[in-house]
Amino acid sequence: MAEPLAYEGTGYEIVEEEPPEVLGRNLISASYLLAGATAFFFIAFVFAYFYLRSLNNGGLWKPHGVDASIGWGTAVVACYVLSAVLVRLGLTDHRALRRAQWRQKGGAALLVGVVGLVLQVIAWTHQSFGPADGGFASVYFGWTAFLFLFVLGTLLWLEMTFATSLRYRTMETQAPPPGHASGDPHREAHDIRDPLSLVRAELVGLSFYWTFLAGIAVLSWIVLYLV
Amino acid sequence: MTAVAAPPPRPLWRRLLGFNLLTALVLGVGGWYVGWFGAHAVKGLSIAYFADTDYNELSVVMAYIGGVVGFLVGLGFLNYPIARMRGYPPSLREKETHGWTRYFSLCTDHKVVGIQYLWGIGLFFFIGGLNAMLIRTELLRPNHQVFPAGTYLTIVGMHGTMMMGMMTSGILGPFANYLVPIMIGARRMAFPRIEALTFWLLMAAGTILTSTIFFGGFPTGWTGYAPLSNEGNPGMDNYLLFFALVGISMTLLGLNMIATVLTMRAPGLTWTRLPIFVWGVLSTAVLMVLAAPVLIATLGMEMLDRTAQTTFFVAAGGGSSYLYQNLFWVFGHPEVYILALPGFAIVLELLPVFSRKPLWGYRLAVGGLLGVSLLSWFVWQHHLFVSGINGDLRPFYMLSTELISIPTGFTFLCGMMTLWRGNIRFTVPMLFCLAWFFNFLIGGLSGVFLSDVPSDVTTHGSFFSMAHFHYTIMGGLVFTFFAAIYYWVPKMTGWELNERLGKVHFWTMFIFFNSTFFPLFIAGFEGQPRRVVTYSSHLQFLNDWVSVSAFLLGISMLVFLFNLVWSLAFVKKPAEANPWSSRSIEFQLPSPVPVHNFDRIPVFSSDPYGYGEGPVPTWVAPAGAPAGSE
Amino acid sequence: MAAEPSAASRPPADSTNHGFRVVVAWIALSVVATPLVAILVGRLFPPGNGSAQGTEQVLDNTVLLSVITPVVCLLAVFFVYGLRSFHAAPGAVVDGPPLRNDSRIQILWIVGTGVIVLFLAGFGTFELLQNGAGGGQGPNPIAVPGGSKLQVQVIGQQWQFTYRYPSLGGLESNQLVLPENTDVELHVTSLDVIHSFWAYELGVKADANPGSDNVAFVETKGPETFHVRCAELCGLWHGYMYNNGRVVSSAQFQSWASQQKKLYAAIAPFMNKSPADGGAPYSKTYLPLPSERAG
Amino acid sequence: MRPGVKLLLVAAALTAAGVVIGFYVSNLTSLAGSPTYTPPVANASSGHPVVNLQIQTVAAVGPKLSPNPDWVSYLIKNNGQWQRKTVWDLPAHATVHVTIYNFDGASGLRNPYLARPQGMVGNQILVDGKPTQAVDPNEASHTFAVPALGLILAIPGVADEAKDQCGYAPCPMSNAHRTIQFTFHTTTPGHYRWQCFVPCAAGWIDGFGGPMQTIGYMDGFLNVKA
Repeated sequence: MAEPLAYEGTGYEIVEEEPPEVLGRNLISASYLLAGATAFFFIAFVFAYFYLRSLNNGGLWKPHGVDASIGWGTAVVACYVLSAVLVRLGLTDHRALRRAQWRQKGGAALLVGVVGLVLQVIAWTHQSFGPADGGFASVYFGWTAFLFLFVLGTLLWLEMTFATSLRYRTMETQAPPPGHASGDPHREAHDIRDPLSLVRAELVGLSFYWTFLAGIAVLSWIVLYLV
Repeated sequence: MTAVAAPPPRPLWRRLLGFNLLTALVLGVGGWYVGWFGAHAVKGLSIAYFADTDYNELSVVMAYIGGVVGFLVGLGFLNYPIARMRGYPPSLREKETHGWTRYFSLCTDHKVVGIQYLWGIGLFFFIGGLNAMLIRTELLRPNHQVFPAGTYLTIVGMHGTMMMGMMTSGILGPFANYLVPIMIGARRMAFPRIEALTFWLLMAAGTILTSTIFFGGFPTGWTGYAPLSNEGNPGMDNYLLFFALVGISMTLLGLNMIATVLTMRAPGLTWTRLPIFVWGVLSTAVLMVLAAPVLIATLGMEMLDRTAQTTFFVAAGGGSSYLYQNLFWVFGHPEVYILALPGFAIVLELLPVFSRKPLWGYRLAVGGLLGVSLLSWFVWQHHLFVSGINGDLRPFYMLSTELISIPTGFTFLCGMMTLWRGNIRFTVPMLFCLAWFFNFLIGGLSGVFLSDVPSDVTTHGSFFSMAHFHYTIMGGLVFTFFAAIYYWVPKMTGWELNERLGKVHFWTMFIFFNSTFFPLFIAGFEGQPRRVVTYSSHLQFLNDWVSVSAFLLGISMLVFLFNLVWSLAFVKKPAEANPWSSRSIEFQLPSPVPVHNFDRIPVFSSDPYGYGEGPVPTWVAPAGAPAGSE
Repeated sequence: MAAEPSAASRPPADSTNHGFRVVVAWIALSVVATPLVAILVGRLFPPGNGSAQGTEQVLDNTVLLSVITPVVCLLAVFFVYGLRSFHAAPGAVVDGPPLRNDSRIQILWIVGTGVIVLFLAGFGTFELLQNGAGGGQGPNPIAVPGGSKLQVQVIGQQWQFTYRYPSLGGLESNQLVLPENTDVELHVTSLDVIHSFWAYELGVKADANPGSDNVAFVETKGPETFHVRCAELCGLWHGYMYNNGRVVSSAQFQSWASQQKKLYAAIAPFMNKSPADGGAPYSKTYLPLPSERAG
Repeated sequence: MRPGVKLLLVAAALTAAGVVIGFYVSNLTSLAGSPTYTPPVANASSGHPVVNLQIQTVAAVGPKLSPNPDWVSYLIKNNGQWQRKTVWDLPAHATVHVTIYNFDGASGLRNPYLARPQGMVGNQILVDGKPTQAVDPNEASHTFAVPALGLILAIPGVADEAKDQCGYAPCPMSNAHRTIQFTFHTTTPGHYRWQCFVPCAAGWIDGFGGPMQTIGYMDGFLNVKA
């Protein structure tokens, strides 16, 4: 019989340094799955929009005076889209090993995204109607509020990727010492070999997801403001 | 291979002071009050949108959100994101790898999480069961109030919500987390921290739901139909937050499972060699990832209706009660298959072992699992046959609902043909699997009456449908849950469970389960609606029979509990590595499975069902084969 | 570790034709059981013969039962036979024959279940389109019995049903009284939360949703008393939301109507839509403004 | 760990579980929250028991009587004290004389036909001493209804412009109020729910949350005993 797969008492001390491709693939597939989950989340709002609109219960879908300001809406969605485009361009730079340009674009994307969030908050307080003013008002506030949370989460992810690039900007090609890289001073070995190389994979996943979310923002712009 | 120095051991008191359950509870309570008073402050600013009732819904919601955040901070879930935000690159490991304290803290070992899930879900399963006992106590007499009418509805709602919410992760939580990485030859899940997060979110959710009794309970049952839920006491917010957290937990659990199976399979583990259990997990996880977000969105709308006075579900304000029903069942029907599919998978996984034959019709079985998973998206309006929505679509939903019985039939065929001419061993796990056939047959065939519109007119909303879904969910899921416990717990803990007590548990559970739920079909046919606190006195005999059976069913659960405590705490008979002579890879490892699963990553050369096809293959790894590459 | 089963320990090939035995036993059992079940049990099925729709549902239930009986027989025969014949000797761990597939059986099974499913769906649709089977069909019903119909609006609220008779000048009552041998068109709606109007003996069930009209049809038969219950959880008194309705002769119906009119004559000046003010006060969707209801 | 210690631990865990379950169940049963009121019973010359009930309906129950001071509620007079008890023990086949003092304003009926008093002796009620067979539906403040006994009556509300409106209950008789009197008969023993049909829970959607769905405020039982 061949050597057993594991011995009794095999400890945690014997670890393989995991190749970074594993977590890289995890992250990219997770971004696809997350996009699927996000799609189904917002399908609920799209459904609510069209269902309540077609039903127009009591004539209260969109009573007189309820009209979302297209100016604010466009500004917010434009910020989201611009931020997603910047991340995509930054990924191209990162692939072409133009790390400095990526950092500029990543920082700009973060900034533009945050501006979008701030504009959204201002837009809420400047609408001529409140959440209680009928079906459209409900969908408008619900959809934009949850989109806000999703964008906020995505921007936090962007910040993490960007911060890693920034922190190790002088030593990008070589791995930092384990204690340094993990923030745990006791660590003597990497559990992921060359963890810095994961920035690329993260950026691929992030860029996909952020583009997808910006697409949802564009959809919200079409149904909430244009139609 | 690299040697990593173990972190320096710390004294117990120091460990208690760190990030763990104790800290989490303290910070959770603190966060609750921060949310409560914070929201009161907002209300003090008199934003006109918030409800003007004695209950400030916003403060209840914010208090619980604050509590959850504090709880997660206390467990240490924010440490990693904050480190990442400070620019440290990704890393995998948390510090604690040994000792009992890791079971009470954030631990990224998938085996620890699996065991945490088993005990955590078990706890809430028993709370849900206790509520069932209270329901049956109330229904002992047709028109007598043990519990006041409103409290009775809360008990019914807590029973249903606890079971439907917690048990969705009943098999994926404990068993898939523990076994999937081993079965696919990996050392970890794709996202170990998210894996731990799903568990602790579930525990926070369960606590929130249980505490609804301090906030007036909720009147809606597990479906939470608006606009009744708009009227509910603050206890309703507990329901909404519970299910939303369960939804988040489910989404992440499913996402993690799919990512793991997609990316971390060991060399040689092609799609046709994947254990059928992993296929079941995969088809369930797809439903989780896609269906649970719809639930979260729906509950989000309801939460906005209650706190911010939107009118999604209020007809008089431009909303619609149908909207809630539609959205809820778009989630809700996949949800019931989230409950059923892991049961199918466990039956198909265990039958080959105990009939000592290969799994018959592997591809058909996989097709059945995926087919159910796919079709479950197209049937939801059969819950709304008499609701008056889309009356002309009823023939379609009748057809699609009945079509689901075809892929379900694949599971029956594959299971039965696996038994055919086998050498069947009637072990405890096998008995539970065989009971599945009996229960699910009755559950499925009673479903025919519910899927048929003319027949559904009488059975809809009656005890008939209640008996039906108890046959499919309790008979389908809980029986296989116990099969999995008796089959895998010796592997997970390293100690054997008492077989004689297991058989006592099985037979009492099987008999009293049927004696409890079969008469309810008749009660439904006789016209007893669901969730009533009072019923026609001519149904008293049936109801008393059911109640007594239910109490005995409860006692059979205590037999199980006794077995668990007796075997694992007192007898402690070490389990063999392979007590069932299984060919599955987890049984080729020592019991319990070592911390790092494999010394070397295995290379698969066949599926694990080659009974009668020669000796168990050896998993030979070429030197230097990395983990997770195909 | 338990003994590794080896090829040598496999028993000699079994020459008994188990499959033939099971199929014969199954056919024999089904042939006997199906008519017995259909005749003996089918009659007991709800909701009885209280209305044309009820009779149809009983027939429908009987057909479903007749279809599933052979399926139950198959599994019963299979498991009784299989578990008796194929169990291992105590303590023995011996591999069985490595049968992995048989496409003929698969095709047979798929065709079999497919035929059953298509038959059930077809039959159910046929029955549904006959006269609506008593179920709520929404505002635009697809299965409408012909002929003139008595309209009754059923208004659910927390926690009672109110019945409004447009043909009686908009009379409202909390008693449901229907004339015998009449086609009735029930318009079900709600004032607050979701209720479900369930007239058990009539075989009628229709959800009451606020702001919407759910139409169900029923053709009454002879005089009887029937039970009305709420079948959708609607809050505190859901369990107490029941009362009795009556099907009576036409003469009795007329006298009941005039008696009710006399009873409510006192409030006629207050009824916002009295017949004198023009036509039947009958709104198919009942949606009072929130402002009129707030306390 | 020694077996003795383990046994002790298991016993402790069992005790703890028992305590928690006991607390949980007793908490649920006491959410019943509504203690029963048993009125004194007199035997009339005809041999039928006779009961008198004095009831208040108030817009806000007040901090003294409830943790939810702003809830609308029914109160009952017990030994001269106004108490928030809505489960009443009544003898079977009894004559019950009811006096309701309503201190709440009008909010209107959803179903105008409920304005027709039914099910009491003579199918009429006395409103401020005046026999009444119909209450203006718009003037109705609450209803008192026992559906299983066929008993329904609308309670007219205090006019908005009336002086000296009651704030928090219990309200003294000097506050503006309407007085409603009627007599009904109980039938066979059983539990008969009673409720208000006016959507009077201010602030809740459809006016039917909170006090309308909690026994002890606008809902209760008549426990008719042999």
